[in-house]
Amino acid sequence: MSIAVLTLAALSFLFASLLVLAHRKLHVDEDPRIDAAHQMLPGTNCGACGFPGCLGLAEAMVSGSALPGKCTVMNEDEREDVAQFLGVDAGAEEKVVARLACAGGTNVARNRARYEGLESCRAATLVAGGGKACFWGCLGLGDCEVVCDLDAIYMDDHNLPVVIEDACTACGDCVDACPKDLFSLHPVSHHLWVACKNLEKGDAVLADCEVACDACGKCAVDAPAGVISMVDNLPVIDYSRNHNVRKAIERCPTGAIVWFEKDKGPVAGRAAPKVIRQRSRQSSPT
Amino acid sequence: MSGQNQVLEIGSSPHVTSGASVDVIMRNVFFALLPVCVFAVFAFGIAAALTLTTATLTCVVTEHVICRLNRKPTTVGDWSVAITGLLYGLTLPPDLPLWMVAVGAIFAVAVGKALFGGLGCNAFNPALVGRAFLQAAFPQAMTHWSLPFAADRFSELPGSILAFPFAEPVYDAVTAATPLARMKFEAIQAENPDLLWGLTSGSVGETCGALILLGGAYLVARNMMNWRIPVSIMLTVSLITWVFMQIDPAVYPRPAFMLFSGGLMLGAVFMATDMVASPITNAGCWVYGMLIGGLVVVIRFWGGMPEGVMYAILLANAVSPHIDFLIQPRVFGTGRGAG
Amino acid sequence: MSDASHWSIFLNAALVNNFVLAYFLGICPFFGVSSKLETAVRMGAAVSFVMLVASVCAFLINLLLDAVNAPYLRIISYILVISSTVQLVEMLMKKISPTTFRAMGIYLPLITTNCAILGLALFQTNRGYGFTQSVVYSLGAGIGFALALVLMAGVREKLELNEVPDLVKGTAAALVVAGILSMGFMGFAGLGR
Amino acid sequence: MLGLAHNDSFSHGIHPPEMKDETSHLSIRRFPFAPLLIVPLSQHLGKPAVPVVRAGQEIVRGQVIAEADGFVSVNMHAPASGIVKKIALAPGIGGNMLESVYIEPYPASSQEVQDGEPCDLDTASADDIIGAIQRAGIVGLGGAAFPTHVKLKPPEGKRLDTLIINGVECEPYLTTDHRVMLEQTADIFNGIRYLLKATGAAESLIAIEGNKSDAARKLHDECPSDLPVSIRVCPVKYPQGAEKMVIRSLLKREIPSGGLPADVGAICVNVATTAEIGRLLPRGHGIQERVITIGGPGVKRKGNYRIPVGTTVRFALEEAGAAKDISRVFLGGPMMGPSVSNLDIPITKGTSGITAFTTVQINEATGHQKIYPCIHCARCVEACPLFLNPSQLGILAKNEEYDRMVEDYHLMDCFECGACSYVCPSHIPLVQYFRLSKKMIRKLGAAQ
Amino acid sequence: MASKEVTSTDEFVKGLWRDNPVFIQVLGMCPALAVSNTALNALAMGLATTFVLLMSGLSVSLLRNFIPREARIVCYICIIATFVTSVDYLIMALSLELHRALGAFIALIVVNCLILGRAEAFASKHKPGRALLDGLGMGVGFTLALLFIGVVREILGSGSLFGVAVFPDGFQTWTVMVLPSGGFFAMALWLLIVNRIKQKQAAAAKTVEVTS
Amino acid sequence: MNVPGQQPQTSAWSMYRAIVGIGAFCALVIVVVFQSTAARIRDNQERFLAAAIADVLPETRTTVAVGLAEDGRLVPTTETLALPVFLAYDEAEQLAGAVLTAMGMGYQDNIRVLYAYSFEQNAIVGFKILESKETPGLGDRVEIEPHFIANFEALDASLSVDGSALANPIVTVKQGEKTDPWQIDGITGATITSEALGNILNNSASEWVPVLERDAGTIERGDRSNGQ
Ligand SMILES: Cc1cc2nc3c(=O)[nH]c(=O)nc-3n(C[C@H](O)[C@H](O)[C@H](O)COP(=O)(O)O)c2cc1C
Ligand SMILES: Cc1cc2nc3c(=O)[nH]c(=O)nc-3n(C[C@H](O)[C@H](O)[C@H](O)COP(=O)(O)O)c2cc1C
Ligand SMILES: Cc1cc2nc3c(=O)[nH]c(=O)nc-3n(C[C@H](O)[C@H](O)[C@H](O)COP(=O)(O)O)c2cc1C
Ligand SMILES: Cc1cc2nc3c(=O)[nH]c(=O)nc-3n(C[C@H](O)[C@H](O)[C@H](O)CO)c2cc1C
Ligand code: SF4
Ligand code: SF4
Ligand code: SF4
Ligand code: SF4
Ligand code: FES
Repeated sequence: MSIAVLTLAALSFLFASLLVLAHRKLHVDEDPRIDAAHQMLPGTNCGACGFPGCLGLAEAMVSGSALPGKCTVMNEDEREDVAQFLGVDAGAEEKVVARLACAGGTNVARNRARYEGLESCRAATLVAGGGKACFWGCLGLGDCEVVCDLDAIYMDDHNLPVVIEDACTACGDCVDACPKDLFSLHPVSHHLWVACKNLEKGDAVLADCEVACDACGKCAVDAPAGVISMVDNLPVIDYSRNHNVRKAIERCPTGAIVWFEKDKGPVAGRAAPKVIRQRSRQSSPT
Repeated sequence: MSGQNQVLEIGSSPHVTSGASVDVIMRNVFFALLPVCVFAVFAFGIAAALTLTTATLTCVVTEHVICRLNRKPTTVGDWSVAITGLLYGLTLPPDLPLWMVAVGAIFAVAVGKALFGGLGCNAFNPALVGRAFLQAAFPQAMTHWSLPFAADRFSELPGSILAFPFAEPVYDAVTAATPLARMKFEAIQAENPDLLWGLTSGSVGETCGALILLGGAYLVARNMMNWRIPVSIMLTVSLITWVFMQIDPAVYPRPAFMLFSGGLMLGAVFMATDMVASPITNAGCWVYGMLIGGLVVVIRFWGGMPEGVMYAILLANAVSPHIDFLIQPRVFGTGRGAG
Repeated sequence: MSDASHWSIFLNAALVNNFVLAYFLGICPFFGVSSKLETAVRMGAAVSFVMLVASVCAFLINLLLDAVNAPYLRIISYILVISSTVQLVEMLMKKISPTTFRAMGIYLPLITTNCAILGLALFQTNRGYGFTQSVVYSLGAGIGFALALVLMAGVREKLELNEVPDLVKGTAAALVVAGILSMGFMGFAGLGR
Repeated sequence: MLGLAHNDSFSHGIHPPEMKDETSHLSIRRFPFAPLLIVPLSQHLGKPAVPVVRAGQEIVRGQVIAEADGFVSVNMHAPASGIVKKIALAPGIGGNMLESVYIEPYPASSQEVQDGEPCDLDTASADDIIGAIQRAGIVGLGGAAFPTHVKLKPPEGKRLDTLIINGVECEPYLTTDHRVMLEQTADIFNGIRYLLKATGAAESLIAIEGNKSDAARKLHDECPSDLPVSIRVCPVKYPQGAEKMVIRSLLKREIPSGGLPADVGAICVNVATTAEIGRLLPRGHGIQERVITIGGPGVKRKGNYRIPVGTTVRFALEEAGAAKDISRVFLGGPMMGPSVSNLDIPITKGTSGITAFTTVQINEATGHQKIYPCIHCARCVEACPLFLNPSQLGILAKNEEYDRMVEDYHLMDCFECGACSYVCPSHIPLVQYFRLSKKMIRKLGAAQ
Repeated sequence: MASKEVTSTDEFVKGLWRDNPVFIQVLGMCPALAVSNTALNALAMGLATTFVLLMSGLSVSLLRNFIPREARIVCYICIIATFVTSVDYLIMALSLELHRALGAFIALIVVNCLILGRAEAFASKHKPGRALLDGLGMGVGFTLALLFIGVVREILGSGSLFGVAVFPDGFQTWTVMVLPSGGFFAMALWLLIVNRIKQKQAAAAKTVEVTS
Repeated sequence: MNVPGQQPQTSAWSMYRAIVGIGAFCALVIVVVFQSTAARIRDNQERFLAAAIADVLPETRTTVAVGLAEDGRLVPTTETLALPVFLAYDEAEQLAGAVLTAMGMGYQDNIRVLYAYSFEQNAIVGFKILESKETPGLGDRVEIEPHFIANFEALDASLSVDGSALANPIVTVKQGEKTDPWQIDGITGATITSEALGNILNNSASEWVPVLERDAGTIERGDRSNGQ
């Protein structure tokens, strides 16, 4: 019995010596945060995170290429701790959301041709622009909706995307996704908004889309000087000035310039035509 | 004014296609299998007819139900599941209880196909997954063979085939040994003509090499099958067998015996060629065929079981992603001949 | 006392009684590391190597334990030896060849706590293999493990691109593939007798 | 074919129905002037031309209305005598709006072409010829519309030894090159002289597919004896006409992946381009019209027409008697031609044909279009002339694995010939996937 | 550090479902698959593992300030190995039959990732009481999971449950279920069910969020 | 836990203390457990063995473990051999037979069997599988299939005239084809396992039966040192 205890003691002594020696002689400097993060991980080395062991994940987290959520073993709190240690924190700034520069749903905008192929705006754009009469307008195939991981975008009854402002984190995925570049990120305080990108002017525009900007310039006139200027047949709002001028939307004959109201979404001015809600213009080209 | 009142249609080029379609291909494979099925019924009687019908119907129904459960349109119409069912049925012993046939069929489609995502996504040949499951689940029943051309085959059913669901089958007295089992355990080789014309016992559809080859030839002629795979398998098997036969003809059989015994013909022609689970390049197909051929010989000669085609194909299925990765077409303008 | 031939020991360990697919050893890393082919290959190599080292160590330690007649210390000594050796190898590798460490070393800690290694050591003792037999056995086991891992990774990479139903994605799909692979490996039964 | 060198071909490729019989025997006819011509300032790859006319200005046919802006850019000439209505946006083939010159031709005008400064073959230097080609507004008429003069200047350190004249015309339905070879034989040889001189190439090969043996015979018979030209007849196979395939077939040389014909010492020019060079340069004219095939089952008066650049598709179809219910219209052949969403787009220098189908006809041509998952049948792999793996590329595209498509599977080499989509029994829109993927890759690349 | 306001029941319950070692964390798979061919084996293995989990958790937690960081893995493994060896002998003393059935896997509890994982992740950072609770929860969760798998495999594979026949005579056993592949399939089956429940739960949570 | 980010340098002493201390302590625990369970385990094992022996040779009352001496003679032994062999004595303290352990490769893995040899009948008279991984439902039918078990009522293992080898090697034949008493009637569907058992028995019997027949009588009853 004592032999057994002695044997194991001797063995452990041997290995302890080796380990001590190894730590002294073979120590290699690395980012101490990796080690610290590694320590905070469960150390199960199960590999479920897709990295070869906890150390792998720790390195990836420190280098920023992975998040603690990858680890299936830790619980929420532990993940939270790791995240805190790694110091990924967002400051409190004004909420920014994605805004859509098109109002041409199927109820108001005409389709010139019927597109057949992959159900994707990006794919459709490559086929003669996608078939929408207005070259700049939303194709309504919902790439933005698909790409938004937070489900902050849904397609309305007229195949126009709607942003749920509370859910939007301004990640910018939809901005990248839209082949027509219709999305951009704006602080919620930007109430005044031009929901059109059509560069043409005059009545011809209205044949393609009832809510397009026909470049009449009334909004630019009604707003204080310099806030709105007409560039390439479109009003351009200078958000560096005081743009809180609801008046600018009132005389717009098409409702292309709108006022974003909390919980109501875009509101068109009085002069804008009441948009017919039910009829779809999709299959009735003029 | 022309074209004015018509909404134009736009689409990506090319605007014309060859007209080939998956369902047409699948339907043709199904038809190519029919002669084999007819022969099976001829050789094994109503038992074979019942086995094949049960297998095919269960597969089709399973697929339909799974599509329904997933709230997707049914994919039964593409005929692929019918092939799975028919081929699966053709690999079963003719007196297997029908309830086992159904269990294996459900497994084949549910686990072998639907679970991976349905048509085109299965990493393994679904029909063989079903058979392998049965082989592992009910090994006795799966190694029990009835005689072909029994006198009463059109009038009487073997008792086992109607075994109560989940009950052990009770076998009639007469049993047969497959040519391979006789080879392995008694060192008796069947005659070539018997093998070619299907006069031996074995699985429902594996016995008649000639009709299988006919079906394969039809598909090859219609460009619906890659002939390189069966040819590669057969060449490999023949070559290795021939070499060993030279070494010791008392122990190792003739190449022709190897080719036409067991499931090799059916496997090589119809199952290894399942394009979903086989490599995509021609070179890859040669390698894949050699792998299957090699494994078949190894298992048959030195393994514990008399037959190894099923295992060889399943294992090769697992290797085929690697073959695809390692053997890629040489892209135009790279490597030799470029620049 | 085992008189099994080297060839049959090897085949048995690699194919017939594959550590992962027949003995269920090292399943956790098998599922964890088999989603990417590249990782799988490296992990397979690392496991094979550690198995070899562990087998030799275990053989020697067993001699010692037999000498002091303390077979009940087998488990604890094996695991002590294996984990220390692996840790040493890891540190040595880090020092001597950081590139090799990058490629392989990071898998080493994962392997320390892998049942396959300890299983190998215990099995070789139970079967009474001699030194060369142990080495052959460890090689077979390592190669078998790597083979299973690589096959699995290939299939999983393919599945990754398919429309595998959400319900099945991930471990469930991997389990089914492992089950089918395991059925496939049943074909090797009886080899090398 | 006595006396004609028969050539073997590249591997893979497909055999779509040729559909050329209905127009190949019809000689080229002049097309009337439309009441309004729209000349986009950007009709080719490279920078758009800069307009030199104003709205309301009177112009004469052949007059330069926009000038090249830089080296990769060419002049634009007035397609008709008339008046400039406006310079404004007009729809283009991509559905996009392009800056264009709207011209109202004078109905009564004789439409004489204004002569420019001729380029004399004997006295001009290579650079003179290249300059003259740029001034004549010549771009590739084979489809890509790449400014020809740019191709003629090989990159530093490369030498051109062979000039290949591409008379293959492998696209179904199109017969313009065929007719040009039959009717402008002399122009072609004249053009070859210019091109040989401009490039310094020693010899010239004319590639023709076997289904145009009359053209091959005519070229062979009429070839001037002093010209180092030989005619090569290639087997009929799509896409024989693609540059890489022609060069592979004729010279057994493979243009390296990502490389240019110049990398293998060759240059490839379409026959119609060559004919235009031979026709225009001696007179100092510029391109203001081109030969196109108007065909397809949706058109009644199919034919080969010499049509003014700027004619709208709508006018062209009306004149050619299109069916009332045409539904799919594309510019060029069915394999590569882009379909149009708007009949009011103008024909440009790059347009080689207009093909129109009715709904019923297009459904017949495309078969049942139900899309199945890829079943790995390998037909696409067997079809792709560039030995790509469209099956895997398609799967990767679906998963948006763009990096792997480029790095492991050479996506960028794909020239979108459509062979893979054509044969795919699963009807997977492979080419569309690849176009999309390339675009996304460029976008990602640009973002970085 | 972590669980600030975690109640002790929570510490225990999390192992049963939310962090179930087998179905959610996918740990300790080897014994879960290898020794679950009958319900009895599964139960025995589960209990043995629970015992080791408890004891090692307790020891590690008690010794956590004594063990330097660099030597921790070696020390933990030693501690675990000790308890495993003890269990091994205890079972042998209890019943050789059982020991035969559990086979080499008793010894392999040492390297069951679950035990080392809990030692590292939990016991080494918490007080003994908590560590015990955690170990108990994980152990029970593990045992339950094993039992689930074992029940399916035994019923189909041997036609019995805890050795008692559940089918009338003449039942055709499904050999595959006691074979390795059957282990994978049975586990996959449960995982599918678990996934389904999780999906349902997630969907329910979402609708609650939206409506509230 | 320790504060992340800073690496406290551990002293060698504390490492030694922890590792050696824990190692020694663990060894102590194990030894204690081992000691305290040893008796019961031995007891268990003996009962197990006794039960197994009683199974294959029911007359047995006492046994003597035997082994081969250096000179090839059969001698009593106290060592635990990997494949132990016992001489079995009945109530009347008469040599009732020998019980042998044998091992060999089966369909899946090694099969370990215990079998009894009767000096009276010159035959193998009992048989029990100690350890096997054969497929349930196939290979494991060798334990339950009546016709297979019937083989071991008296499986001839008589020696050749000179006593150096078996007169007829033990072989497995196909089910229903047994003609001679030294043949084993195999099981269809488990041919491989049946054949493997034939081989195992043949190898073991060829090795041991000549020795047993020669020397078994020489073992003194007093040699029953380890009294079982
Ligand atoms: C053994 C066999 C041979 C057949 N041979 C042909 C054949 O040579 N040509 C053919 O068109 N159909 C043949 N068929 C029937 C076709 O499979 C069937 O007509 C086909 O599915 C129709 O589809 P398709 O016209 O699109 O090819 C054969 C069927 C079988 C069972
Ligand atoms: C798939 C494909 C097919 C083509 N087919 C033809 C063809 O039939 N005839 C032709 O002149 N050019 C064809 N081209 C264009 C040629 O590659 C090449 O650009 C052209 O011959 C160069 O002459 P150009 O610049 O004068 O047009 C094809 C290109 C591609 C990508
Ligand atoms: C899953 C499976 C398990 C098997 N297990 C055994 C086994 O334990 N013992 C055996 O002798 N054969 C086993 N076999 C082999 C076959 O049953 C083999 O065909 C049979 O032993 C020989 O056939 P026969 O006895 O009918 O001539 C197994 C086969 C399979 C597919
Ligand atoms: C030549 C050929 C062979 C086939 N072989 C099989 C087969 O062995 N098993 C099977 O389930 N399906 C087979 N199929 C059908 C189809 O590929 C199968 O249903 C898919 O594997 C399901 O995704 C085959 C199809 C063809 C064209
Ligand atoms: S906004 Fe852009 S991405 Fe979204 S549906 Fe419209 S076109 Fe598509
Ligand atoms: S994709 Fe991002 S930016 Fe766009 S709506 Fe969704 S959360 Fe907002
Ligand atoms: S489109 Fe691209 S991938 Fe397809 S066949 Fe042509 S070159 Fe190959
Ligand atoms: S042709 Fe279509 S179905 Fe066939 S491999 Fe290519 S992409 Fe897949
Ligand atoms: S228990 Fe995790 S690897 Fe074995």
